[in-house]
Amino acid sequence: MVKKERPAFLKETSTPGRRGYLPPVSDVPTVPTGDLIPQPFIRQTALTLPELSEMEVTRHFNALAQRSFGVDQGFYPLGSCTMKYNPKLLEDLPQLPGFQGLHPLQDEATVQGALALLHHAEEVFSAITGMDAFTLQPAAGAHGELTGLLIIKAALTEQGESGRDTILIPDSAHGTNPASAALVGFKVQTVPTSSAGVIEPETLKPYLGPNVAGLMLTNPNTLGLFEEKILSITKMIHEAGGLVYCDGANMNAILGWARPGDMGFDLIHLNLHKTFATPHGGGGPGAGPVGVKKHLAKYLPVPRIVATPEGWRWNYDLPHSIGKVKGYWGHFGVIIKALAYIYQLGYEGLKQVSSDAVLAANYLQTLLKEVYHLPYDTPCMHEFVLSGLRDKQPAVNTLDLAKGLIDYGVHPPTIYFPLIVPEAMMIEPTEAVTLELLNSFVAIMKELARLAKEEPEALKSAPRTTPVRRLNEAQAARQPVLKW
Amino acid sequence: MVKKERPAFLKETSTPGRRGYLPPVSDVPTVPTGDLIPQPFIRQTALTLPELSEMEVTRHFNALAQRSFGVDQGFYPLGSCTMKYNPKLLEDLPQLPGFQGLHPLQDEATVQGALALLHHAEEVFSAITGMDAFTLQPAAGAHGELTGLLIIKAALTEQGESGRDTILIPDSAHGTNPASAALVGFKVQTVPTSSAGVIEPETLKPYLGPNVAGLMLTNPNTLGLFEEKILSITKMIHEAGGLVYCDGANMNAILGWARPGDMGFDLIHLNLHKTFATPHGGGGPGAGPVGVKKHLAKYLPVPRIVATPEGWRWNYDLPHSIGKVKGYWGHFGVIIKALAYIYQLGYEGLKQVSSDAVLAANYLQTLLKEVYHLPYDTPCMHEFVLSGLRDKQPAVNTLDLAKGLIDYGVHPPTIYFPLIVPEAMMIEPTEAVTLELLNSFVAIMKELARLAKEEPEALKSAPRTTPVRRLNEAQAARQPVLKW
Amino acid sequence: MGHPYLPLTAEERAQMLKTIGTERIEELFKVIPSSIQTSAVFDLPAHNEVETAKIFNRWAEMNTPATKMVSFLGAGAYEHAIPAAVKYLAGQAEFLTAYTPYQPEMNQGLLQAFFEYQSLIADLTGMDVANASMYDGPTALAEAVLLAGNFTRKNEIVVFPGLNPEARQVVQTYTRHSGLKIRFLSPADEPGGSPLSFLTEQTAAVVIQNPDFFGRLVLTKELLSTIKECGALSIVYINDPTSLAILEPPGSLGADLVVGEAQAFGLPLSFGGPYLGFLAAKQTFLRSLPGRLVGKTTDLEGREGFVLTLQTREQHIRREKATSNICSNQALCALIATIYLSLLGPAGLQEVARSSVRNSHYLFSQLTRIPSVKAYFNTPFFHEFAVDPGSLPPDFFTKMKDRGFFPGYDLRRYSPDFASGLLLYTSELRSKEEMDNFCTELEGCLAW
Amino acid sequence: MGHPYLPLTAEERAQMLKTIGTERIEELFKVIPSSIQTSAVFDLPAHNEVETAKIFNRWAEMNTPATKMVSFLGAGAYEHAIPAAVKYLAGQAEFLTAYTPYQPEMNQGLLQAFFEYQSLIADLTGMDVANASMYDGPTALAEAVLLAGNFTRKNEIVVFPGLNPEARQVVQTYTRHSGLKIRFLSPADEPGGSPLSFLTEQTAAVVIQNPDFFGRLVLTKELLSTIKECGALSIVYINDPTSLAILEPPGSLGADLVVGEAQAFGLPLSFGGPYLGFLAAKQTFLRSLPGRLVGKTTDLEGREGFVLTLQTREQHIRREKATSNICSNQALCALIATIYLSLLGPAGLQEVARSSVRNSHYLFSQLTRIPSVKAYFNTPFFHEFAVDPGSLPPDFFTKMKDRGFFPGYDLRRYSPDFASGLLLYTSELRSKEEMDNFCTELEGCLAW
Ligand SMILES: Cc1ncc(COP(=O)(O)O)c(C=O)c1O
Ligand SMILES: Cc1ncc(COP(=O)(O)O)c(C=O)c1O
Repeated sequence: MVKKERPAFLKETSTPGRRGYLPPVSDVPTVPTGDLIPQPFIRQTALTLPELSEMEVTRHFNALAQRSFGVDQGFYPLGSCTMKYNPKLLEDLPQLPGFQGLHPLQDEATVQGALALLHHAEEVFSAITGMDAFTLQPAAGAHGELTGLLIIKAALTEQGESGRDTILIPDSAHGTNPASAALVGFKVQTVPTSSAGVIEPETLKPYLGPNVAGLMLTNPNTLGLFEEKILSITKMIHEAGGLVYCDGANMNAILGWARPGDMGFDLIHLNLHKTFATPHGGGGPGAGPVGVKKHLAKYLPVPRIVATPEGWRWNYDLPHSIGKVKGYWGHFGVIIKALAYIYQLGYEGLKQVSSDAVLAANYLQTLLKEVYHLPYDTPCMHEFVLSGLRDKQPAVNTLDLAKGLIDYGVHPPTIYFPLIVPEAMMIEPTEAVTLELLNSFVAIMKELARLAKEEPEALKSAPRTTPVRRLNEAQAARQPVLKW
Repeated sequence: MVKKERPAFLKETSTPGRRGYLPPVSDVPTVPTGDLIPQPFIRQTALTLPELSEMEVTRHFNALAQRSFGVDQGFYPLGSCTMKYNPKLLEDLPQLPGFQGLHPLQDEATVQGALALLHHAEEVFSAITGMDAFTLQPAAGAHGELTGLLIIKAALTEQGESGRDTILIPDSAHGTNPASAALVGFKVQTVPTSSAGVIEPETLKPYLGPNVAGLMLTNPNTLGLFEEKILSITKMIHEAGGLVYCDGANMNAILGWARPGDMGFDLIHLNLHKTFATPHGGGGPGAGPVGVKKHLAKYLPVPRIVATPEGWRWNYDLPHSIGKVKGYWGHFGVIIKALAYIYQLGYEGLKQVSSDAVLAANYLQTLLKEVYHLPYDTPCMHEFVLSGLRDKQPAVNTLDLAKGLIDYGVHPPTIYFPLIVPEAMMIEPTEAVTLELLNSFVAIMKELARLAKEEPEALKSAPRTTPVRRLNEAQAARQPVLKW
Repeated sequence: MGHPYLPLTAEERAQMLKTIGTERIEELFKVIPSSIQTSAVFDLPAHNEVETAKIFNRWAEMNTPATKMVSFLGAGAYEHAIPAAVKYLAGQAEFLTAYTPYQPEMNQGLLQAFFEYQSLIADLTGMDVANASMYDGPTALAEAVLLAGNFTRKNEIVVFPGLNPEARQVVQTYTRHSGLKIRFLSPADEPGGSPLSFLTEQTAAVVIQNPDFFGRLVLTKELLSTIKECGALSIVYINDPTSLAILEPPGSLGADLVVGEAQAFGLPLSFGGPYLGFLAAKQTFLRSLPGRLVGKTTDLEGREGFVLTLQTREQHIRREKATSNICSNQALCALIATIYLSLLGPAGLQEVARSSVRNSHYLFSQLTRIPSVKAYFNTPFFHEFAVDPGSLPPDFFTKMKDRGFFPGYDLRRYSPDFASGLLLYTSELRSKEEMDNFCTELEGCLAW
Repeated sequence: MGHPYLPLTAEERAQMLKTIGTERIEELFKVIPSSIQTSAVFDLPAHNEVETAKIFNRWAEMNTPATKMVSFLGAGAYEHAIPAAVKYLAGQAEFLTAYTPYQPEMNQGLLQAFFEYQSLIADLTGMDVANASMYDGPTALAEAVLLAGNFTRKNEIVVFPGLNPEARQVVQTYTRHSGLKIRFLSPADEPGGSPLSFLTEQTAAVVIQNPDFFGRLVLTKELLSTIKECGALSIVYINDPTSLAILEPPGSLGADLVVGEAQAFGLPLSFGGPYLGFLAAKQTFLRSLPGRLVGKTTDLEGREGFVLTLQTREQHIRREKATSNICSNQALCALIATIYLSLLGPAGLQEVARSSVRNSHYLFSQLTRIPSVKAYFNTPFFHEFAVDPGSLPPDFFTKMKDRGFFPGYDLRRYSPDFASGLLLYTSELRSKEEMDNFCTELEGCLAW
């Protein structure tokens, strides 16, 4: 009974005088606000918030929820995003009054449990990634990249190597990598992926020079392939005087199997909202802690948690630090969830997570390559990228196939990324699958292939089961309407 | 994207070896269970519970939720059920560890807060209803009736009036009234409603005799009409030697306006899940506290909360009590919610609740009687009963109209009750409405009337927007399939 | 000022009154005699959300919850681990704020959940059919007893020793005016011979709790056959159905009716309610059952769907001839139990039962090593047992509480026969360390 | 043994390996050099749900939350009453477990919520457009500063005194390699004349926090006009946007960019995160904005709908030429703010602001009655103010904590300029009684 028309805007159902909440009211002797705040500061412009009862607000956001789709609703093989199941216990823990009620600037003596937890999280992330020290400050993966690049910059500058102004980035990399590099003032040089889908040391060599600050590498990369020559690559960069950054967004493939710290990476960010099951929240908040090898630890953002005889303390006295990248200490609530997830699985469980994620991806790849074009035909890690139908159908493109999936209640994979694969469909099942689910996905994908051939119109006109049909994105960009 | 097919049964997706939860495991020295429990007791029959991961369980119950409809989803004018908005704060409170973690048999010294709360709830219910004492034990309205009737029986027996074996019940009463009376071993005599929709003293008179134990009366009654002659009626019953029980299911009409205790009623039950906004939970749990006048207090179920110098205590030493009607002390969690609701409104707010509920009902009645037949055409209280279309359409009955409503996203009213109104539609908007909502309901109802005349097939074939179409109830009863 | 729970504004009210053709709201209430209106005033201030939450928090903080203690208190209400997912799945607004699914097309989700609940209960108990819930264990038993009386048209009920006292009291209350004579056997009746000797021709049914209130295992195939041979129905009462994970289900042993309390299936202790009564039966009793039943059927296009069925048994159709008066039931609690069972699965539920059993037997062995502590019964038990600790110091419970323990149920509350008995329960939540500490503290306390 | 988060069973795994044509899972990992695999082991046991919850509960109980104290700590993170409904509405699985709505047809609900969020923020700040969120206030400000630099192609930023130190530090970090020179004025610069004297031709933008870190009201139309006349952009930073309920919005005063921290809109303190950065701007800056934007459009049947739009600004399309690198943002926090604002409405938000103001002014008047306590500034303030309590006893904060108070922010942490300053915040949650008691205790504490 999801209605087709969009729910009325809050503003449209607003009625003067209606109340949704009665906040506590000051009980000090009454003084008109105008006596406390001088007139020039007082609002003259009308305050146009909606006026609704609690019931109306509830129904509004319930109606919006019914028009949304999360992992709890069904299969969500959105490549590169690791849309795994978000365990419910994780929601309980940050809501404990002893966590949720902490002001970030409380005396350290009153937050010893929180500091112990955070410090422990740093240690656990270090163990998982093979790094030596972690900052929990970054708010998301891209923010971790920024932090990491600032560290690279700081380290090089201190070494008198500030002339190194170029970051090498494979053409398969996520857009955040070059964007982050640019934000830190680096030049970006793109390194082409080999026909095998990875970076070849031979290809890399010509790019190395005195201008090279470092390499950002996603491993496994966004094609879902492990950089087999990783040891040579990191060695080459180091020998060339650069540092190697690991975009750890794809850690879900290698937990317990391989640690970036053991591959020669100098630093890494984790996406807690991907690898460690914290919910994506419709686009965030995530968290992007950054781990570094010992030699870079002194550049980590201030403050750092240190043990003292009086207990855990914030240490700001770090002259080499890049400074703060975010207010306070990071996404505390998200970090709690990630740590609770890790605690429940342990080393063995985490390794099984990656085993299953890789197994599921290979299973799908094996069955789907029968009908879809697999440009890099080799066992994959936790995801793989198809390049449209094997048997190309001129009328139908990847967008149509994606929209077709929607009508079967499946969230489409990431499409048109990585950019180097034409008509890309990037499929990441994660470990949170059953065989039945995978088989039903394969059946749907094959049915779409059949439709593409026999009834292309059915796909061109998909989706049909959603409250809206295909939306005019061009119009949205041409005449932007960004508020009611 | 709600699929048409029913979600697979838990059992159907079960896969051997899958786990949804790992309970704590005993860490005492291992002994095989067979050594602790003798063989004859040990399960031989296979244990056939479903085996699912947490994700699958989550998706299953999310899918079921998407195929359900509550007050939070839209208008739910189900007459006699008071489907008002359930404020969200109410959900928080029973989950406080200091409430949720209490074992019912803890020492009284360790539950002083709970006892204080419960005792206070008794006082508040007394104040609202004009009664002198309350028991919180009954689990629901019908259970309150049972309790009340047991009290009547006990009181009459003690007075040597055990020959009084008949309870008078109006023909408009809810089915629980006669059923409860029968459960206590009373005979039921049905009193007809007058053409004005109420009980006339004159009509009642012939029923009064030495066999009469009492009268159960719903006020306002299930036609939504206040028993105007209530003072005469209760007086007559008393004079005839009987007691008068108030079915308080319709208290939402008269909060702060009238108290059954002031009308001559001897006892009453409240439906906390109706009047006091505790959620209906898909059919329960509710709560049906029973209030009595002083002269009946000694018959209330054991135990009663009493103040002692050492604090609140359970008193079991009540020789006149009818005994226990339920394990422990009633639906503690529900009582907390009801009390929190009452606390937020206070006397003035509760009175406004009833004012608005009555106003909304009269507004709808005024507009709907233009097209629907209103058998009792007089201002109503919180609800009113229509008797099908004014302009009767042979092809279309009340069931069709109800199913038609579903396609407009509105929960149908109660239909075919009360039994004395042919083609009854019992409409109770409650106070939780906006004018816009009421107007849109009127517009839909009028549209249905139009359809009934011009396109009856559209109604006969409703609903069409639901995951299933009209269901074969006869088949369900003829060949009952009650398990998978 | 507007109130969050009262959406109508003053202007809307005025407009509505106008449409109705009335000036003032009072006119709509004028049917209520003015003497009644005048006295309807009471004193109750309004509180905002923050104030309300504060007041209730204060009440909550005045209590010492068993869940924060090392508690051995069971005696009918059983703390077990509750998966975190339960709250989120059962708390969804579509479930929480719906009522009984009278309009099946709109509420297939709820109906399917109840159908699955019925199926799970029937499977677990080994019975043909289960209803969609009763108020709680005690009322479920009371209704089963009434059913047995009505069905057999006999007028005696024999209740074996060891019935939960809450259930006993409720059965007493419910049957007082039913014409049924209830013979409650006490543990004292036992040594005199088999409780079966109390059966007569007029015995409609025999009620047996298993494990019984003292944790004892008493239900066997032989017992049920003998009852059947005597011409009586058997009603088995189960107070913690996690036991069914490792005990042979009453259905397989031949029980006619199986009822009980399913609070243990994911419901918090919550000071005794809301809990969940269940009722399962052989097919024979189908049309005599109290309460809701959900059935599977098809829609007019042949699609599978669910409806409330066999409603002609119920009060809203049959009124005084109904099988029961129950209307609102424990729907959400049944949903919670369904979610709990889906998450636990067979392995999980078996682990819960086994851990509880292992813990209780460990505790029993450790406690009975204390010289003054004696076992009350020499019978196999499940996760609860009774001991006689000799004599208890007057402030025993307070002392133990101050040390962090709720040392079980004081059997003197059950009956004066027990001069100093303790009934101790262990769930899967207890650890060896907790139990060892408890024994040490208890021994210390007893040596007063 | 299976794990609740790992649905695949051993049999399914075997079957899948077979389909893939592999014997052992290790083969799928053989591309990973074996030296790497060998060293990948680390030590971490698994815990079940109950154990995990216990461990985290223990950590939680080691803290003393501000929300359980009478706290006057603000300084950038502001406790306000949070309506109970927020958690239930924002916590719905469809919102919580979705990602960025790349597939708009499937996620119209989320997109509409973000569209409503953008609208509410734009309306409140008086700006033309707002984006769908930033990580937090400090990063939002840093991005606004970078935007101003890029947009104007000038290389100086002047930051008025009284910027939140967290924001100051983040701006410093973000701009270090940007070529921008940031001139942070300190309160000490003020007496020397107007901060405007620091503007030059090369000034890209002026950053003004209002109310500033010390609670002071500093933003006027005149100030913003002067800045405009100097050819610089104005960036207004707001740390508690409940203030906008009663303060003239920066947009109406002429601001170019309005950014800030919206934690106060329904987000718990949560030890500093996740919070919610907001960014609103004049239309001119539309195509230079960082972050997601949701736009309204129509579907192929003409129905209204929502999409992510103007994505050519973003990193996934423009890579190193993007306006920012932000990808995952604070979607759920923006949803919470939207729900908060819908529930509060204009009257509610005004009450929050007014009560906070009244409380802070009352506290100020009571505190400054204490002889040793002096006001630091003689400026109008909002809900926070700085006082010099004379000198503080060494264990002042501990002593006050033991009495149940968090006595505000120790300004010595802000700058050594403050030998003994306290910054005190009052929300609508403080009562007269609490404040009176606080003043008494404080006076007692100071008289050491
Ligand atoms: C490979 C890769 N790197 C980086 C990111 C950026 O992470 P975030 O969205 O948390 O900023 C993503 C996110 O999709 C990604 O897939
Ligand atoms: C008038 C009336 N009386 C009694 C009841 C029975 O209440 P409950 O369902 O709580 O047992 C109802 C419930 O619908 C009712 O409407």
